[in-house]
Amino acid sequence: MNKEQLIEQLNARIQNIEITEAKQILEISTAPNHLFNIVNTLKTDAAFSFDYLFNLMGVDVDDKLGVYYYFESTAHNHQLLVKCFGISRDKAALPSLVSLYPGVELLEREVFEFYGINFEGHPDLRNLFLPDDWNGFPMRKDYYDPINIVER
Amino acid sequence: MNEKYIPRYDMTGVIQSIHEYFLSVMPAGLAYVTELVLIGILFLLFYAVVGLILVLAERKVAAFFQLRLGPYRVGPWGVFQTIADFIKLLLKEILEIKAADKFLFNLAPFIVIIASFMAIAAIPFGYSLHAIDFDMGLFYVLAVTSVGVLGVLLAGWSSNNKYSLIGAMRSGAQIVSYELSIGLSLMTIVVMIGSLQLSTIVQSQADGWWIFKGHIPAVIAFVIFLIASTAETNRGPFDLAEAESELTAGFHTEYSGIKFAFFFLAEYMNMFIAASIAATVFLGGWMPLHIGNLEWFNNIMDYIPAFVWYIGKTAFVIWILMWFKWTFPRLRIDQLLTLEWKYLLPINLINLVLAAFIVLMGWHF
Amino acid sequence: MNSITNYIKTVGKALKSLATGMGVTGYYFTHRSTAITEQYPENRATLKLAERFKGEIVMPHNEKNEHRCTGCGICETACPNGSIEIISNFEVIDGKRKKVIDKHIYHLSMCTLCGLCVDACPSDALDFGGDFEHAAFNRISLTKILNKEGSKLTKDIKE
Amino acid sequence: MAHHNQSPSEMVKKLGWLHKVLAEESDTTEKEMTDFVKQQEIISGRDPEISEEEYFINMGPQHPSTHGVLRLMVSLKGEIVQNIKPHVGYVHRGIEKMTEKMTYKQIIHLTDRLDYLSSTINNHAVCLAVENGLEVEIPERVKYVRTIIDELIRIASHQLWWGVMGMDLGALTAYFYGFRDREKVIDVLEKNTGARLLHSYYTPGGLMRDIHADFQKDIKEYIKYQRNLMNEYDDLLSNNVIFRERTEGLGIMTREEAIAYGVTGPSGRASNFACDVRKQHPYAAYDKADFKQILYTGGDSFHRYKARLDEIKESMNIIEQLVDNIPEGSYTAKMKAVLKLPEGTYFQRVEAARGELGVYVISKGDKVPYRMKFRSPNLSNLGALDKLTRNYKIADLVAIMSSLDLVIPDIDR
Repeated sequence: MNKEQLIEQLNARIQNIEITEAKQILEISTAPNHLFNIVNTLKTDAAFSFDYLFNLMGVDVDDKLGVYYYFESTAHNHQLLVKCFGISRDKAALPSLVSLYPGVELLEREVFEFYGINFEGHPDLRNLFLPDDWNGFPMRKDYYDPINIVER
Repeated sequence: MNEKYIPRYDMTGVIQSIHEYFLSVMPAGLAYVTELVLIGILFLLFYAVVGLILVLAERKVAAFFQLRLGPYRVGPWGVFQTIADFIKLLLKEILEIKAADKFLFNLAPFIVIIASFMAIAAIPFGYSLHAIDFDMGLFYVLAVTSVGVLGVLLAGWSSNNKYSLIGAMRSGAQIVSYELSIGLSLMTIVVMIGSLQLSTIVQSQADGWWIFKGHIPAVIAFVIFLIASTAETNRGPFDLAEAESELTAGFHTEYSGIKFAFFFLAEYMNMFIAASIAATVFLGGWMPLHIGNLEWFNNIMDYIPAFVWYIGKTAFVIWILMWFKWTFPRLRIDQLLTLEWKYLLPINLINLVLAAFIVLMGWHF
Repeated sequence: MNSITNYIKTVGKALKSLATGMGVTGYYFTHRSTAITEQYPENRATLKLAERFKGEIVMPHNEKNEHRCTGCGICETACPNGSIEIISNFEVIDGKRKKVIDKHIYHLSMCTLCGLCVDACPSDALDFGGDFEHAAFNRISLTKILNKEGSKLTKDIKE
Repeated sequence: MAHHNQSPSEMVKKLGWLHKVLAEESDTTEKEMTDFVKQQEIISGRDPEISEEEYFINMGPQHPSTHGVLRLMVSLKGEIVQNIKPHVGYVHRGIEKMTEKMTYKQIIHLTDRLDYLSSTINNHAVCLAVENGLEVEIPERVKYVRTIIDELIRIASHQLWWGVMGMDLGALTAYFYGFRDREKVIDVLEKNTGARLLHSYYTPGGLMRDIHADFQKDIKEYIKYQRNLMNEYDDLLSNNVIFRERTEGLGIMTREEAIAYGVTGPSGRASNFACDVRKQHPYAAYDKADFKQILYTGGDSFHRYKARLDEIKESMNIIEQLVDNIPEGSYTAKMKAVLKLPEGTYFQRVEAARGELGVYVISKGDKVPYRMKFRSPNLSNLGALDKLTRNYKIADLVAIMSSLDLVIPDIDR
């Protein structure tokens, strides 16, 4: 399936998304409340069958916290980037995808501790790398730590 | 059986004259006590020397299998390495575990080492060169060596460490099952000899070692004995009790200093005892190698003292045990038990029947 | 009957595989020339280092005690870890005011030997040295001054 | 689990046992003793709610088989593993945060320290991501050399793994044989790049310096040497009955599970998950070489082992095809002194020795990335460990973990 067909299929089968075409990969963005259903469709619908989530990455772009999900279909060999930004910066929350992709358990924990994005429905959401009593979310752009970060 | 074979270097006269000397200078009771103490000290020395040599040998042999040189810095070819190690272990702090059962924790290394120490008593190093010649010597050695596992179990339990406990439990299960194989494989030869006395067992091999004249059952029994004694001494590939990559150090995780050295030494002494039994029962003990009627060859062989023959054979078996350890991966506990109960034990039983049949038909020499 | 032959076959196969393994180790046991141990501090004389070996950063000086560093500071900015500091003076040479390095300070303790300074240097003043024995008793001795005492900038560098 | 909300420092304050231990040795009363044991249980993650038969042990952070500072909280019943909770982060260096302050050239040397056993492959990923963004055409020569060096590193990495796998299963001798052969690859690389482990040999646009004059000759000699030794590996481990028993049919992962957990690399391919990036999304000169993707359907520890061993052979095939055809030309493309990626998101996936490594860059047009993310193959593989080892024995846990070949600095980043 090539990019044009994928866009066609996405338009036909999924609502509430915004499709942008980037240089390397097709990108769609959506709101947190639609995310779970959209990903569920992307995974289960035979037209897409995005069964392999090859990367999950927390971002802090334009003062918004969000997650980029990179999907690949092992059947059709096409890829898709789903961008999803939380509503507010203080209480950023996204649905957890652990029930669809069990492998994201650790990855979501990583995003949780570094960006403070709460994944609703995650079975064991706690810090992965950092100590339990760490204050703040280090990968956020407004994180400031004069002791541990040496500016040059 | 043939009449007694007396080797060229007969130690009986020397021992007899020492005994007479003691009787002449002191009362009989005191003389016996003095002799016992002397023998005890002699064995302690022997124990220490063999321990040190074996540790060095293990390191060198391991290195040779692993494309290395082994210890090379302390003394020429690193021969004093183990002495340096021993001094280090002596100087090390003996750690006290707060949550440990102190009495048992301290007792365990002694049980292990005493068990191995007791076993040496019955081992015939040469013609009439043994501390005590029980008429059930083989049985005694088997019984005493299996006391050692009690120390291992105590060590694991009293350390209050989960790794140690798992190691000890493994060791318990392992030794309980492998006792069977050791006993039965030795029984195969005992059936042919008709005696459990170690000196008789050696004497019965004057005209040929049991591994040669025992036909196939003896060879099978020898292989099974090697496997089972590796397991009995907790050595690789059966070193589950201390399985380094799983349990860090297993039952002796919490031991340090000289107490650890006791475990360490006992492991090597157990290996020495297992190898001596193998040498005594299968390889003719201190008997020189004789080939049929080849007079000149037999004469040359007779020139080598019995003690050297004995040590040489033991060393050979120890080397094979080391070869096992430095080649094979470790088994898992259930595979270990499968090996014993599904393979070694049935083969052993059939082998024993076979041996009995051979004896019945009088096919053995 | 079939299960008995299978049983014997299993035992035979297992013994054979074990014997093969012992054959491999046995071969190396008897062939001592295959030993790969290197007796390190003793073999210093015969130790052969690769010519490109990245041991530390050095500043080559020629026989007239001249180096090639103009003190431009490109290496300082190229370094990701801040392990290079340049202290430079201005001197008047041939009536012109020129930048001359006073000290080219190199913190070996912070260096990751990525080679970006060597790569970035426009006048090839820096190079990799082969020394790899950097153990020291205090951290100060890991801070080195690369330009030698009284050294000068060589003439053949075009400004 | 309730105790996870408790911070360690809080716990220590509450019971104060640490102060007692550190203070002068007092006579231990029975109460203190039980407090101490209880405290131990809380720290080791024991839940008072669970049954008496179940207990926890901590494997790591210092444990011989975790190969680094990985800590596994293993819940056991007897010797049977109930579940595993991995604890990581002991060597977390914040590389992703550090990249936000570094230029693209400077980032390269950090990537060496991710999965240090496949360091040049990590370098490669960043270089390709940057080259993608800049849309520069890099010379063919660079592509060839990069491919060859990546494969050499892959062989070195797999050889280390082979030895370590033997060591984990108790065959210490295998460890030395693996290292003996790894040394030869490392020598070839050292002659060319100047480093033995952390190469930093690639730079965006090309290589740090041209290949050594003996490069091709050394490689051919090495491959000739190594080919003879593959049988030895089989004799010592692969065909050994104990090794087979310890690995065959254990830790089985189906293809669906491998995809769902994102288990890539040889571990994933042993489950018939065609995830070889070299084949699926060719980069560098991999489209010039004829090689096959190693796929097994077994999905157990033994097939993961087999897949890696076969990969060594396949890597040698790739190298052999390319080494004589390295085209002449420049060893680097014409690059600006300051690299500025145009605004946008870029990514590059490469096949590292342990699986798919991804580099994801969000650029705002600066000389430093706005956000850089490394998709660590080991983190995803670690995620599957709990699933794979349930209801196996603790010895199998070691074997399965070894067959996944985890490198902890890559997980922690």
